Amino acid sequence: MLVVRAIQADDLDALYVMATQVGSGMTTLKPDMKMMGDRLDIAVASFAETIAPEKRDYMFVMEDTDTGRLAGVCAIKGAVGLNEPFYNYRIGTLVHSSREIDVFTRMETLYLSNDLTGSTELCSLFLHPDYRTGNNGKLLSKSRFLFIAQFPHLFTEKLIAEMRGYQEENGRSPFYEGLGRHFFKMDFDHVDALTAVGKKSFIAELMPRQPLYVAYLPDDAQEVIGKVHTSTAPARRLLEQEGLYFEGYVDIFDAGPVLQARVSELRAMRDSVLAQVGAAAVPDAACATLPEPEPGPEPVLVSNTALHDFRMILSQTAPVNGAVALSAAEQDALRCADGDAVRTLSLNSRKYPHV
Amino acid sequence: MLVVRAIQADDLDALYVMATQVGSGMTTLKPDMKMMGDRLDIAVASFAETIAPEKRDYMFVMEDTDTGRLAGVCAIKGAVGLNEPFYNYRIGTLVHSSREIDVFTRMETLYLSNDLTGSTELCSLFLHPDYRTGNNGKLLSKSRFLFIAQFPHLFTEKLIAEMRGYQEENGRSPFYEGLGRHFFKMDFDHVDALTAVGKKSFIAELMPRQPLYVAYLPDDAQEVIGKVHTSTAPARRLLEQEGLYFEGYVDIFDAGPVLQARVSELRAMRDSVLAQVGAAAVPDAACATLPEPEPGPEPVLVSNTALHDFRMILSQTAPVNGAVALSAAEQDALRCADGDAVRTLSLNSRKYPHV
Amino acid sequence: MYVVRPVELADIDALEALAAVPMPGVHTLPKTREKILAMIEGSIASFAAQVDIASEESYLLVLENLTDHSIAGTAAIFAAAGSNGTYFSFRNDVIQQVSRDLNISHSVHALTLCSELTGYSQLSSFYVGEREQGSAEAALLSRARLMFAVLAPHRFSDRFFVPLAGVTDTNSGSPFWDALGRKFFQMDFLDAERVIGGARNRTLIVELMPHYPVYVPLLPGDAQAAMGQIHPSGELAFNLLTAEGFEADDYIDIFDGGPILQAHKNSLRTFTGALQRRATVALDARDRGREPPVRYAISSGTEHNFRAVIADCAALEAQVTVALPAEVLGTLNIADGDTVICVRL
Amino acid sequence: MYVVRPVELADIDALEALAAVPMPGVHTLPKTREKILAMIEGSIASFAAQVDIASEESYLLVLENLTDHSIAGTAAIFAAAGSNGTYFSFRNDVIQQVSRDLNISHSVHALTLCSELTGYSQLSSFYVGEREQGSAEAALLSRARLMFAVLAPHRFSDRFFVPLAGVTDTNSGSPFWDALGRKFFQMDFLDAERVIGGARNRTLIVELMPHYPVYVPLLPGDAQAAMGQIHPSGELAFNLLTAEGFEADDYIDIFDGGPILQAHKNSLRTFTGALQRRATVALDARDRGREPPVRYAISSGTEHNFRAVIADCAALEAQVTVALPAEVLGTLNIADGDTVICVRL
Repeated sequence: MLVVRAIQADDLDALYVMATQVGSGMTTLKPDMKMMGDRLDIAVASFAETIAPEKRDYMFVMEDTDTGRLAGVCAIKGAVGLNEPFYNYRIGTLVHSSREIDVFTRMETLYLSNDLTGSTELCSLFLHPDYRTGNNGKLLSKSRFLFIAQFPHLFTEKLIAEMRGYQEENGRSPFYEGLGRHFFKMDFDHVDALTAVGKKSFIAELMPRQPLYVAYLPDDAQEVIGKVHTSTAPARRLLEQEGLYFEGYVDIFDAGPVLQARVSELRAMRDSVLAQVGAAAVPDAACATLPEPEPGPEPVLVSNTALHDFRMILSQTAPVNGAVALSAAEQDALRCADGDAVRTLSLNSRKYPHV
Repeated sequence: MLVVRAIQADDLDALYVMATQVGSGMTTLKPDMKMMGDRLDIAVASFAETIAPEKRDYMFVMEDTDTGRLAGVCAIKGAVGLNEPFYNYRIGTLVHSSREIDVFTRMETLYLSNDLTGSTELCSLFLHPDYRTGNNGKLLSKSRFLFIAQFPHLFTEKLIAEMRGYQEENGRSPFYEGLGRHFFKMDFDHVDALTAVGKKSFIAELMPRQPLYVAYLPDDAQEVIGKVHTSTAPARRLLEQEGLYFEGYVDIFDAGPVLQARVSELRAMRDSVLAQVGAAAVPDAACATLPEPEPGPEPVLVSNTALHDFRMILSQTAPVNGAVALSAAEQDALRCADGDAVRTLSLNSRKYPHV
Repeated sequence: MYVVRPVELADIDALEALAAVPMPGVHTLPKTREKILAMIEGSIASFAAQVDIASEESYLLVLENLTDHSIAGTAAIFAAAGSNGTYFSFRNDVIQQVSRDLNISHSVHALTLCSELTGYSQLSSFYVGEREQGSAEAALLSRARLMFAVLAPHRFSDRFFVPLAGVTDTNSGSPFWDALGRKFFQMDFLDAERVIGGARNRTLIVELMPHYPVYVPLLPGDAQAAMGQIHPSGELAFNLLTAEGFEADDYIDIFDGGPILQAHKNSLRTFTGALQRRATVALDARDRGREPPVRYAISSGTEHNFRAVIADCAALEAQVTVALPAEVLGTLNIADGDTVICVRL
Repeated sequence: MYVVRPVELADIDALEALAAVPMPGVHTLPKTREKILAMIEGSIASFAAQVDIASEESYLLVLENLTDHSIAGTAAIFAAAGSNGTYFSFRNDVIQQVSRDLNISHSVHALTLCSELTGYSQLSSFYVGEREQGSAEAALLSRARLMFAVLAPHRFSDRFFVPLAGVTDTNSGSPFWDALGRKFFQMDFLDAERVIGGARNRTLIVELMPHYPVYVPLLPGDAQAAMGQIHPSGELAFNLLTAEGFEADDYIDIFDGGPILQAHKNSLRTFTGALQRRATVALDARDRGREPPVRYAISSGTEHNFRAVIADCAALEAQVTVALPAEVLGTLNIADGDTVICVRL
């Protein structure tokens, strides 16, 4: 069985093994024992609540309980941009209009901003290629929403996720070539690497400060603003299903979109429910099901409610009238027992049933 | 009974009478026969769908059917800023940080923007003092959400409402005195009057173009950014209950907040349901009610589904299993009959029942 | 012999003929007889006016060939640019970019819409006929405007500028306009110039032109290349003005990117080198042959009788008088003993 | 008699004593012996260097009283400001605001962080003792820097600037800083100057100072009043420099709002009025009594032997030589027939 759980101090070696298998696309999980160890320390302290909420970095690993192997990792950063400025371009609108000669021009503009400073960030998602089947990707990505729904008080109201921006097949970023290169005078990969290791003061030093009209950029750069890398499109869809939206913030280098949500408006906040482990108390089959009965079994995310040892699985057992009949193996994976509270959320979102 | 309905061409005289009773606070409903007639023409054409969606201005009146008297008015503008630039300040964040000397300064900034260009606007709400009792205010304000839920395709995804900004009891606007006056060199009332009559080119000519740090403003100006006029606080709460949020846009003169929502995220979109006029088909009292039975009768907004003759009332009859048993008088007010579809929405929002 | 003198009503036919010669750019003579007449009348009124502070006056000088009394050129000076509003231009800023961490250092140019030239005195409408191109008379005509300013400084600003027409392509399009103004005006270069009437002080500029600096590296190559480039027809003026002490590079035109030359009067040779001397009648034109003669622009020294000519005479630095042939005094409309302004050409 | 000459190692004690005199602002002498020594060595190396293009050279001149060989003042000039980075200042822009609809017209000042003074030559560290305040020797000391630039133009930029200390309140606070820099640096004026070491070219300025123009009307009254105001101790320097041709108003210091005077060399009296003459020994100091004598600053004419003194002599405009007492030639370390640079004081 696959369990997504809070990372533990002794996961370091297994994490390192997995990081060596990550390609170059993931800048936040480099196979560097020192960096990983530091980050793991913060994660452990986060679940133990021994550091301030805005400094926390909740890391989750997906473990294959049959083999003990780590299959994936993901994280939630308590707040971004409080140590180093967190830059984005915000897309705005300026209208240039003259009634005298009847001209009305609506222009898109890019503003260099630190508006997202302090937001909670979804990040560092990685699933080992061996496990890229079925619902595993969804399970891993969405585990974070169940965690947030269980502990909303730990997070700021604003949630964000940065998406990798569009690149051509040869790795060329049309947005970077059309804008950043003129100011940084170096290759995109170099810039990318600098920011990955936290060297960001050059952004303040070199980035143009004044608002830019998008129309000044070459066409191919204009076209990719807010567009994700082909390989990132599925991840974007998953997040959008959970209630994240593109609200006009993009990466300053590759113009990849930042998805955003209010925590209180997340599907997980609206639709997840607490249930008691055990058989349903009122087995009234006629009307005890959810308003719209599903045709087949609907997979359900189920988590325990413990912060320091948060664990989550995917179950085929839906809650019925506030109770969920988990199997012994499932209870074991969640480290819970009959009568304990668990949080459940259907894996897939449904459209409003009432319209 | 009070009915909120699409305005009709022959409402002009009654509307004028009501406008003469409006105080100075409402700039969009001046007792000017020419201006009102022009606006009414557009409203009638809007409901008749004879002009393009972005030019429409759906006006609704609240009629006391007992006397035929108009008790209030409200409107939805299809899109703002397409004839004249629509200006706001957007509040942003800039971080100034130097690792070298360990300084981290987070500053709020004001950007002059036309970002909300093209948004659908809720506006022109006025309820005659004689009718300011009970749920009348809610009925009038919220009627627009039911209209939008019934005809979402007529609107852009972004919905906004401008709120009157904070003023001291003597009418002084601390924000205007701290900012605008330096550039406009005239009294707030004068500026307000100019914008009301559509003279807005002076904004482009005189307003400072560059982003401003909020910290430059006097304290009393800083404090009122995004704060509503005392008399507007109840209206703000009503809109927030329906899913509008303050997202950092304020008026350029008085810094009153603009509330915003995605149409698809409105409570009315999520929670309103279609029902058939008539008695409930399956009167199974044991489990046919909504999941959480209400202690008392919950007032329900009910509208017909006709665009050109949209009508809405407040009823005490909740829909049961897709049917709503409206009284003859209610059916009459809505101009519908048994078997017709109506849209219903509980007057008051409820918190998520599942958490 | 040529004289530079204020325009007169009788010059209208000659000016109309000159205006018919195709010239690029917008800082040239008006094209219709009606507008030319207005310009002449404005100039006559300006010369006649009692001026306390530079305002809407515009002075138009003509170069007259005294042999046949033909008009060989025109040159104007406006007392205060944008006097009905604001004179807009792009300031060419240089932003130094230095990153210590990355050991990078370079500079980026940015164009900022600015109104700094408002109130400067503006030189304009410089034109000389084919025959006088490159001649000393062309230099006299250009400089005579500044000599008048030396004579009547209260009529002008302490700073002067001259916009010169920018480059256009074969279809009279402007690569600079296409990269910038077109995006906001949504029309062709010539249409825009027509709509705005060649003015640079209109409200619609504030309404339509970009409010934030334009980073030059983001402009297409041909637009960058056009920045500060003069139309070939402006080369004579450009050379005369830079020799005079005007500087390019700081400002360019908001429409076509043509250069705007500007200077404080203290940097202009006419101001720093102007000598006020008493004119005397030269008894014998040959008796000063001991030193090689120097070519001077000489203008009459009162503001209500302004005329300028070229004369060769001995270096004047150490003299208190300037000896001129009687004919020159006649052309200048002055008498023996009157004051003149002299500047080495 | 006084002489202005390059600083020498032997001057260190005298300079240390001068540096102990409390002076406001940051453009003064360093305070520690170690730093003073570095400055002296830097100056000696700069004078000795073969320079093709202005770079990190800094030249320090001293005013020596030849009676007792005491040091009465110092004055420095840096070849290129911000040469290790960017020299930041606030440019004082004027924005013309015109609304045709409302018939409103006024101007708004805005301060823009800019790096335009980078690469200008910077005058600095001007100080004279109590006794020489307001004397011709003070003027000589200030001007000698520019005379050296006349002599060795390749060592300097074509443009020069001088930051002068701004006003502080009774607690050594700066009202301008409190309204602006403090909001970003979150510290007191003196702490900030200490942290940054008086420099204006550090990366942390880009990181911390505002990137958008500061509209002056939004600043509190005392901060507005402090803009461009000099600390009382800077009045002498200010008067000397404006008489020289420097202009205030365009730039102010980013920390205390003090004025930054600047000029193109063509606008400076030392450059426009410098005369190169051959020095001769005056046989009889009284034989030129026919004309009233003129007071000149006279410097030796080679860049590796720079010295300057004051001397009275007949007007030199029409002369090719300047007759000086043998004692003056000795002080300038030159011989009969050598070239000198002369500027009216």
